[in-house]
Amino acid sequence: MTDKEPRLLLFHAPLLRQDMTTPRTMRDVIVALLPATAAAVWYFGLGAVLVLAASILGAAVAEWLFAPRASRGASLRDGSGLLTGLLLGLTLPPGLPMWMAFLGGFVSICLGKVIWGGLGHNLFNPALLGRAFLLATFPIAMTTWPVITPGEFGVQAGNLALPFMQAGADGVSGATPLGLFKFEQQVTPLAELAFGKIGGSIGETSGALLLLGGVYLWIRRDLDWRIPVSILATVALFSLVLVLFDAERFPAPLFSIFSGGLLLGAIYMATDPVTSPVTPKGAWIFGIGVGVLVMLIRVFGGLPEGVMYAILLMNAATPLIDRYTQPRVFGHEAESS
Amino acid sequence: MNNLLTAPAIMTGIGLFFGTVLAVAQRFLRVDEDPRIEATNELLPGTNCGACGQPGCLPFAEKLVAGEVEPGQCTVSTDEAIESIAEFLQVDAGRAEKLVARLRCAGGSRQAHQIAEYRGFEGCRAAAVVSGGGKGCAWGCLGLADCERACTFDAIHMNANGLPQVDTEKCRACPDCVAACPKDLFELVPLNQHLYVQCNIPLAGEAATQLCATACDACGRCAADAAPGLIRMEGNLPVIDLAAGGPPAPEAVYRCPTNAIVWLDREQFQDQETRKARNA
Amino acid sequence: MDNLPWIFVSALLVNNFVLTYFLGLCPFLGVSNSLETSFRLGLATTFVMLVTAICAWILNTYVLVYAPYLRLICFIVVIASTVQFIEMLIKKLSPALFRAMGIFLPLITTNCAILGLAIFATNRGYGFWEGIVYALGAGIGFTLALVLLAGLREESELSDVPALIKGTAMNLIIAGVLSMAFMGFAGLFSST
Amino acid sequence: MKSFRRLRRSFEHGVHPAHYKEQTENLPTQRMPFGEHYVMPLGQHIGVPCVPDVDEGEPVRRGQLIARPGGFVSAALHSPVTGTVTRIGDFRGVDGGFTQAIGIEADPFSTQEVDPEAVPDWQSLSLDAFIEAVQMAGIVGMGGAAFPSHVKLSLPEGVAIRHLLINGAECEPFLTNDHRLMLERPAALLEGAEIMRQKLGAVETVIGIEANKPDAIDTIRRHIPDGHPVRVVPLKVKYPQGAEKMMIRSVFGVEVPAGQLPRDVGVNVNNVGTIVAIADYFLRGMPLIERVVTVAGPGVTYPANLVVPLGTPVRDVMEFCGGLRPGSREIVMGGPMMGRPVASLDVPVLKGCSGLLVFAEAPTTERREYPCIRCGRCLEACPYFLNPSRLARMSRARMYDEMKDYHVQDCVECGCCTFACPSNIPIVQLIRTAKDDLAHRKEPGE
Amino acid sequence: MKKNESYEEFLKGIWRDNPVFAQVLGMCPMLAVTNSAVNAIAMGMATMFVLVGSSFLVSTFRNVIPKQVRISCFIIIIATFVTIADYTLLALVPGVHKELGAFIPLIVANCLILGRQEAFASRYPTKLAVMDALGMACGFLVALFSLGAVREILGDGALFGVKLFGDSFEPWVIMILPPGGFLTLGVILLFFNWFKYKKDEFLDDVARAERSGADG
Amino acid sequence: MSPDTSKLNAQPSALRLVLTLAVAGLISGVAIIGIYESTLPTITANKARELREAVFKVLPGVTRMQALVSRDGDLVVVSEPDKDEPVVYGGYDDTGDFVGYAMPGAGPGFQDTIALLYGYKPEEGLVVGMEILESRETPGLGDKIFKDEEFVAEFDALSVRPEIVSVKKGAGTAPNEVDSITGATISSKAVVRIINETHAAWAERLPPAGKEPAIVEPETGGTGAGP
Repeated sequence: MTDKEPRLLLFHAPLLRQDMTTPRTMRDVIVALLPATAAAVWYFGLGAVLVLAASILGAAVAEWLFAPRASRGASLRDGSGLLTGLLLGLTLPPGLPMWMAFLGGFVSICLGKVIWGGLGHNLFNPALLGRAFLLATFPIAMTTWPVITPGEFGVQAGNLALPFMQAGADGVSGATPLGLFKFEQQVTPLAELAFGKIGGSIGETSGALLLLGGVYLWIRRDLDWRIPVSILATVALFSLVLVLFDAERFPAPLFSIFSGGLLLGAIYMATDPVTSPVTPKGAWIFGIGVGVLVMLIRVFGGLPEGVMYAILLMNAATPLIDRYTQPRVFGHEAESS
Repeated sequence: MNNLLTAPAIMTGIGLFFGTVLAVAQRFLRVDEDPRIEATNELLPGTNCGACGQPGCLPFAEKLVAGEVEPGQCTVSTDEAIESIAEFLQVDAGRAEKLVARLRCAGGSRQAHQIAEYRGFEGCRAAAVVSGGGKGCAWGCLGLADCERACTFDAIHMNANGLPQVDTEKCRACPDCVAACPKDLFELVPLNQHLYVQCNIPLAGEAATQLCATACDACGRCAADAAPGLIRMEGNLPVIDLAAGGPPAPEAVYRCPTNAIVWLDREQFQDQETRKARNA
Repeated sequence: MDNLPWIFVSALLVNNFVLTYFLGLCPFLGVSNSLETSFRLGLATTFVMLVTAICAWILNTYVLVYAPYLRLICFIVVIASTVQFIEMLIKKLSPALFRAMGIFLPLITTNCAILGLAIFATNRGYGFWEGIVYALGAGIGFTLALVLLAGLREESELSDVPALIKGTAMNLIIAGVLSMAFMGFAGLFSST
Repeated sequence: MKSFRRLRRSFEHGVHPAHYKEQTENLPTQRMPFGEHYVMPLGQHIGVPCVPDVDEGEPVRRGQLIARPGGFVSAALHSPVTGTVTRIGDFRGVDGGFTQAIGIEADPFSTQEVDPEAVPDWQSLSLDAFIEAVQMAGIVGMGGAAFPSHVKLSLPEGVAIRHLLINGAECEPFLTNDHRLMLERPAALLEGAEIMRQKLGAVETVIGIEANKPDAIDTIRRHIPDGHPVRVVPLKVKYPQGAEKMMIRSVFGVEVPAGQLPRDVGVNVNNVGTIVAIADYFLRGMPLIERVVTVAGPGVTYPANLVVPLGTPVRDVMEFCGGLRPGSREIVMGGPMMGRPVASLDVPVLKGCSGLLVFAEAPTTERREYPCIRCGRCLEACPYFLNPSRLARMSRARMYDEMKDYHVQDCVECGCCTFACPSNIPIVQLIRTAKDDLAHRKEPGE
Repeated sequence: MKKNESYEEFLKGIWRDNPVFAQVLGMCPMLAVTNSAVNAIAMGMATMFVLVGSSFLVSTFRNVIPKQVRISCFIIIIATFVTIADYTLLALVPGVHKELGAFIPLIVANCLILGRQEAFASRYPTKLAVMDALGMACGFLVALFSLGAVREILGDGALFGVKLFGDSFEPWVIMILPPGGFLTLGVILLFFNWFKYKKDEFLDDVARAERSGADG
Repeated sequence: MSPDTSKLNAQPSALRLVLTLAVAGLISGVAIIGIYESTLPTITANKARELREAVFKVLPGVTRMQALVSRDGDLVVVSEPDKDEPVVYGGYDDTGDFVGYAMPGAGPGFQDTIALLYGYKPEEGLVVGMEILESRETPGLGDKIFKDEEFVAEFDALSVRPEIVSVKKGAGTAPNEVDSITGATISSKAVVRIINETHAAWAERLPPAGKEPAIVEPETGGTGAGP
C-alpha cells in the first residue's frame, strides 16, 4: 500500500454541504423575473427589450472591465452582474435612450459593486443605485413615460437617441398611476394595476406576475419572506390609517401596494440579501422602515414615487440595524444593547 | 460716521467680555494635568497616525510623561525631534539598537517537505488549525504569509522558497508579525547580531533531518566551535547567550552540517547557497 | 411664511447640512470611523449648534443692528469663545469624552456647519424659536448623516475594498450615495 | 406552542444533512485482528497528559496500566496489546504535530487475553473511590470530545444531579458505532447506566436517541430491567442533536447558560460508548483499551463497524478494510461535520475516535467559493444563535478582538453554518482561526 | 532653473501636498461652489486673497502674539480678511457673490487657512510663509477648478458658460447637484491615488533595479 | 500690540492676553469699517438697481417705484422699511400715475425656500408678471419656474379672483388657471401657492383700487436707491 499511498488532503470540516449555491440563487431570481419581463415586452414592445439589453450590457461591460485579472469572467458567471443589469432595466422607463440605460448599468456595477470590493461587499443595492444616479442625472428622460400600446412591438421614440444627446422632441407622454393620483387625483382601477395596462417603468407593469415570481422565490427559499411581508403590510396599514382620515386625498391600501414600483422593490430589491439586515429582527425593522419611508415620500413628499429612495435609505441604515439586532446567543440572557 | 466708533467699541467689548469669562472659567474649570503633557504634545508631530500603538499623539504624550513608552516609539518623528523630546523629559530616547524581525526557521518549500496537502482559506493560522497544515515539520514556517499581511510597514514579502523575507530597512520592529505567526517563529533581534539560529525543531539527529534538510540535528558543533559559553545546547537547539560568551564570531557556523545556524549580513535567506559555498 | 415643522424637516432631511450644503465635512469625513465617537460628536455638535443659534439671535437682535458689517467676526468670536467654554466644561466633566473627540473638539469652533448655521439663520431672518428649531434640525441631521456614514464605514471595514479607493475617496463616494438617497426627501411636507 | 415544541423533542435551528448511514448501519460489529505496532499518545483526552509507568523495552500485558494520570483532569492508559514497549518519545499525533507517546510492539504469539483485574464491587465503593476507579480505568467521553468521565462525576458543593442523560443521538452522518453498540449490547448499556445513576444519585436515566434508529429504541426499551427508572426518548432527526447542550434543550427544554456545565442544570450527560465502558470495567474488569469505530465514507473499499484496539495506526485499519479506493484523498477522524482530518496514515486510533471516514477529493473541496452575500442561512442554522456570517467576515478582516463582542467564544464548531452556506465559505475554519489567535495572544500577558 | 527654498514651498502646495487631494482640507467650499468653473475660480481667488493676506500678517507678527491666544488672533485676522473679500466681491461682482452666497463668509471656517497659520505661518519668516500660502492657495485653486470644470462640462455641457457640445447635448444634472460633487471628488481622488500608486510602483522598480545592479 | 511686553517669553499675564485680543479686535474693527464704508455706496446702488429692474420687469410700463408698508391700517410710503417689516413696491409710469404693486413673497419649494416678486394690478385684479428672485430647485426640472418662458408667461395676465390654481399642462383654460410644468409639478404649485398666500396676506391691507398712495419723490423714482 505504501507506494500507492496518496498524499492526504487537509480540508476543514464540515465536509458536507447543502445543495443551494449562490449562483443558483441569482438564477432563481432571474427566472422569477421572466414572466413580468415578458409582460413588459408585450405592453411596451421592442423599446423595453432594447432598454433591458442596454442596461444588462452596461453591467456586463463594467463587470468585465473592473474584475481583477485573475477572476475575470468568473464574476460574470455567478450571474449577479446580469441580475443587477436586469433589475435596473426593469426600473427604467421603456422610452429611455439606450445609451442612458447602458450608462446606468455601467454605473450600477462601478458605483454599486466594484468600489466596495465586489459581490457581497456592497452596502447599497447596485440596481437602485444605478437608477438613482440616472434619475438625478437625466430627470426628464427618466420621468417621461410613453403611452402604452400592448402587442405592438415598436421601438419607442426616445430609445435610439445618439449617445450623450437628448431624446429629441418628446412625443405624447403618458403618466404613471401614482403621478395621476398625486397630481391629478385620478385613481387607476385595480385590475389594470394588477395586470399591467399602465404606464410606468418596464418592470412595474404587472403586479400579479411580480407576486407570482415572489411566490416562486419563496418556494425555492431564495428570499427572506419577512422583508416583503413587512413592507407590504406597513404600506397597507399606513394607507388604511390615512384613508380613514380622508378617503379622497389619500390612496387606498391596495392601490398603494399595486401602484408604482412597490412590488418590484419589495420582492426583488429590498430582499437583496447583501444590502438588507441579516438578522430576523433586523429584517422586520428594515421592512417597516421601507414601508414608512415609501408612504412618507409618496404622500407627503414632492415625488410621486419613493420606493427607490426608501430602499436606498434603509440600505444606509442596515449596518446600524444589524448591529443593534444581534440575536440572543444560546445560553445568554437577552442583551439590552 | 459713528460707525468708526461702534465697530471698535463692539469688538473690544466682546473681546473683553469673553476674555474675562474664559479667564474665570480657566480658573474654576481647570483640570489639573501635568503641564509636561501639553508641552510634549507640542513636540510630537501631531499626525495622530497611531503607528506608535496609541490612539493619537496626545495619549502618546500622556504615556510618555508617565514613562510607559519611549520617545523612540514614535516612528514618524525625526531623530532630532525624538532627541529633543527625550531631553525635555530627561529619559532615554530608546533607540539604542535597531531591532528587526528574524524568522527562526529556514525550512522553505525546498528544504522541508509536506506530508499532506492543505486546502482552504489562505493563511498560516487557518492552515495550522486544520491538523497542522500538512507540513512535515510541526514547528516550521507554513509559508502562507500571515506575517506579510500583518505587517503594517510592508516590510515582509514571501520569497520564492515560500519563506517571509524581512526588509530590514522597512522593518520597524513592531510586534505585528510576532503576534501573527501561529508557530511563534518571529523574534525581534538586534540588526547587528549576526549570529542566528534559524531552526525550531526540538528533535535531534535523524528524526529532525528527516523532516527538513536545514533542520538543526543538535550535533553541537557550533557550541564547540564558538567562544566558551556563547552557545549552549538546550532542548536540542543551540541557544546564543551574548552575556555569557564573548563577541560572536563567524567560526561557530562553519561546521554546521545543515545551515541551521548562520552568520547574517543584513537580510535573512539571501544568497545562502553562495555563502555556504564560500564557507566550504 | 415658514412654519416650524417645515424648517425642522428641511434642515434635518431635505437640506441636510452635510449632504446638500457640504457643511461640516471635516468631522464628517474625519471622525466617522467609529460609530460611538461619531454619535457623541454629533450630539456635541448639535448642542453647540443650539448654543450658536441662541448666540446668533442675541447678536442679531441686540448688537448687529448697530453694526451689520461686524456680523462675521462677531459670530466667529462669540462662537469660538462659547465652544472653548464648553470644551473646558467637557474636559472637566468627562475626560473620556474629551479624549474620544481628540483633535476635533477645537475644530468644532471652525466647523463650517456651526458658522453656516448662524449665517443661514441670519440670512433667512429667523426669529428666536425658528432659529432654535433650525439648529435642532441641522444638528440632528448632521448626527444622522454622521452616524449613517460611520455605520457604513464600519461595515466596509469587513469588505475587500480595493486599496486604491480606501480612505477619503471611499468616504466621499459613500457620502455621494447618501446624498443621492436623501434626494428622495425633496419636497417633503412642503406641499401639504 | 411550547407543548408543541416539547412534542417534537428538539432544539431550535440546526440543519438536516443526509444521513449516509445505510453504508454501515446494518453491519454487525467486527473485531479487528491484532497488528504489529501500537502507539499510545499520553494525551488522548482533554486535560493533563499521562505519565508513563513503564520503561522502554519492558514487556506489557494487554490491559496493563502503562501510564498514570498526570493530574485530576487526566485518565490512565492501559496497554491495548500484550507485547513490548519499544520507545517512549515523539510520535506523529492526530493534530499533525508531534506528541509524547508510548510505542508498543505486539507479541505475535500472545493469545491477547485480558486478565480481569480484581475490580472492587462498585456498590460498596465510596463516591470518591468510585471516581478514582473510573479515572484509573482510563474512561473518557467516547462521543468525540474525550473529556475524562470521572471529572463529571465529582460535583462541587450544592450541585445535585437529577437526571442521567445518555446520548445515543449519533447525529453525525455516516457514523453508526453508537447505533450498533445500542443494538448489540443493550444489556451492558443499561447496566452501566444503572451504576452511573446510582453513584450520581440521579432520580432518572434518560436515553436520547434520534428517531431514525427505531430498532435501537425498541431494543433498549425491551431490555430495561424492572425497577430501573429508565426512559428512552426519541428525538427529532436534526443535526447537532447529539451536542450535549442541544440534547438537554431537546429533552428537558432547558438552556444551559453560557459558560456553565450541564451539571449546573442538574443533568449529567454521557455517551453510550462511555456508559458501556463503565459497565465493562466494573462488571468485567476490562479497562478502556479498545472501542467501536465506524469505517465508512465513499473512499473506503469495505465499510465496517470495527472493534479497534486503541493505538492502532490508521493505516492498519484502512488495510483491514480493503484499502482506499483510487482518488480518495481525505481521511477524517470523527464525523463529517466536526471530525478532524488526519495528516498522516501513521496516526493512531484514540479513545475519542468514533469513526474513520474516507472521502474523495471531489466534490466538497472543489466546490467554488463565492463571496458572502449575507443571505442569513447560517444564522438560521446556528444552534447557538450566533451570527456566523459576520464572524467569518470579521475573521477574514482579522478583527479577532472585535469578534469577542459577537460571542465567538460560544461557538462549538458544530459546522451547521458552513453546511448551510450557499457560498461555500469555510466559516467554521475562519472562526477557529480567530479563536486560535485569541487563545494564542493571551499567553504573553500571563 | 532657479531652485530655492521659497520656490520649493510654492511648488509643494500645488501637487505633493495639495490641500485637497493630498491633505483633504477645505472640503466644504471645495464641494459647495464647484458647480461651475467660474464659481470655482472666484472662490479660489477669494481664498487665495484671505490665505496669503493672513499668512503675511500672522508671519509678520508671529513673535508678538502670545501662544495662548494665537488661535483667537488668527481667527480675528482671517475673519477680517474674509469680510473684506466679502464686501469687495459684493461691490464688484454682485452676480458671482449671489451664486457663492453664504460660502464666502464660510471661508473663515476653511480648515486649510487656519491650518496653514498654525502649521506654517506662525513658525516661519514672512517670505516663506507667503510663498507657502501662495502655493497652497494655488493648489486649492487648481483643485477647485478641476472639479468645477468637470462638473460644469458634464452637468451643463459648457465651460465658463460656453456651450461645448451643441444644443442637443443631454446635461448630466446630477453633476450640478450635491451628490455629483461628492462623487466627482471621490473619483478624482481615486485617480490621484492611482497616480501615486503607479509612481510608487515605478520608484520601487527603480530601487529594486539599482539594488540588484549593486549586488551583481 | 506693544512690542516691549512681547519679549517676555514666560507665562504672559491674563491682562496681556485680553489686551492682545482687544488690540487685534480694534485693528480688525477699523479695517472692516474701512472696507464697509468704501464699498457701501456701490453695494446699495447695486441692490437698488437689482430691485428696480425686477420691479420694472414684473410691472410692464412702470418707470418709477417706491416702497410701501402698512402702518396702522394705512399704506404709507417709506424710504427705508424697518427690518422684518413686510413691504410692497408701488410702481408708477412716466407721468407718475399708479400702475400696480410689485409684491415680494417667499415660501417652501421643492428643495428649499423660493423667493419671488410678482406684479399685481389691483384695478383689474390681475397678476401681470412674476420673477423668481431666489430658488434652489432642481436644475433641469424645478428651475423651469424661471427658465421656462412659457411658464413665466402664464403669469402675464392671471386673475387672482378666485384664487389661482395650477392644472395639468395644456388643461388651463380659465383666467385663474396656470399650466404646471411637466415633471416639476411641485415647484409650479409652490409658485402659485406663494402668490396666493402673499395675496391673501396683503388683501386686507391694500387700499381700495384708485386710492393708492401717490408718488412722493418724482425725480429719482424710488426709494432705496440711496445716495
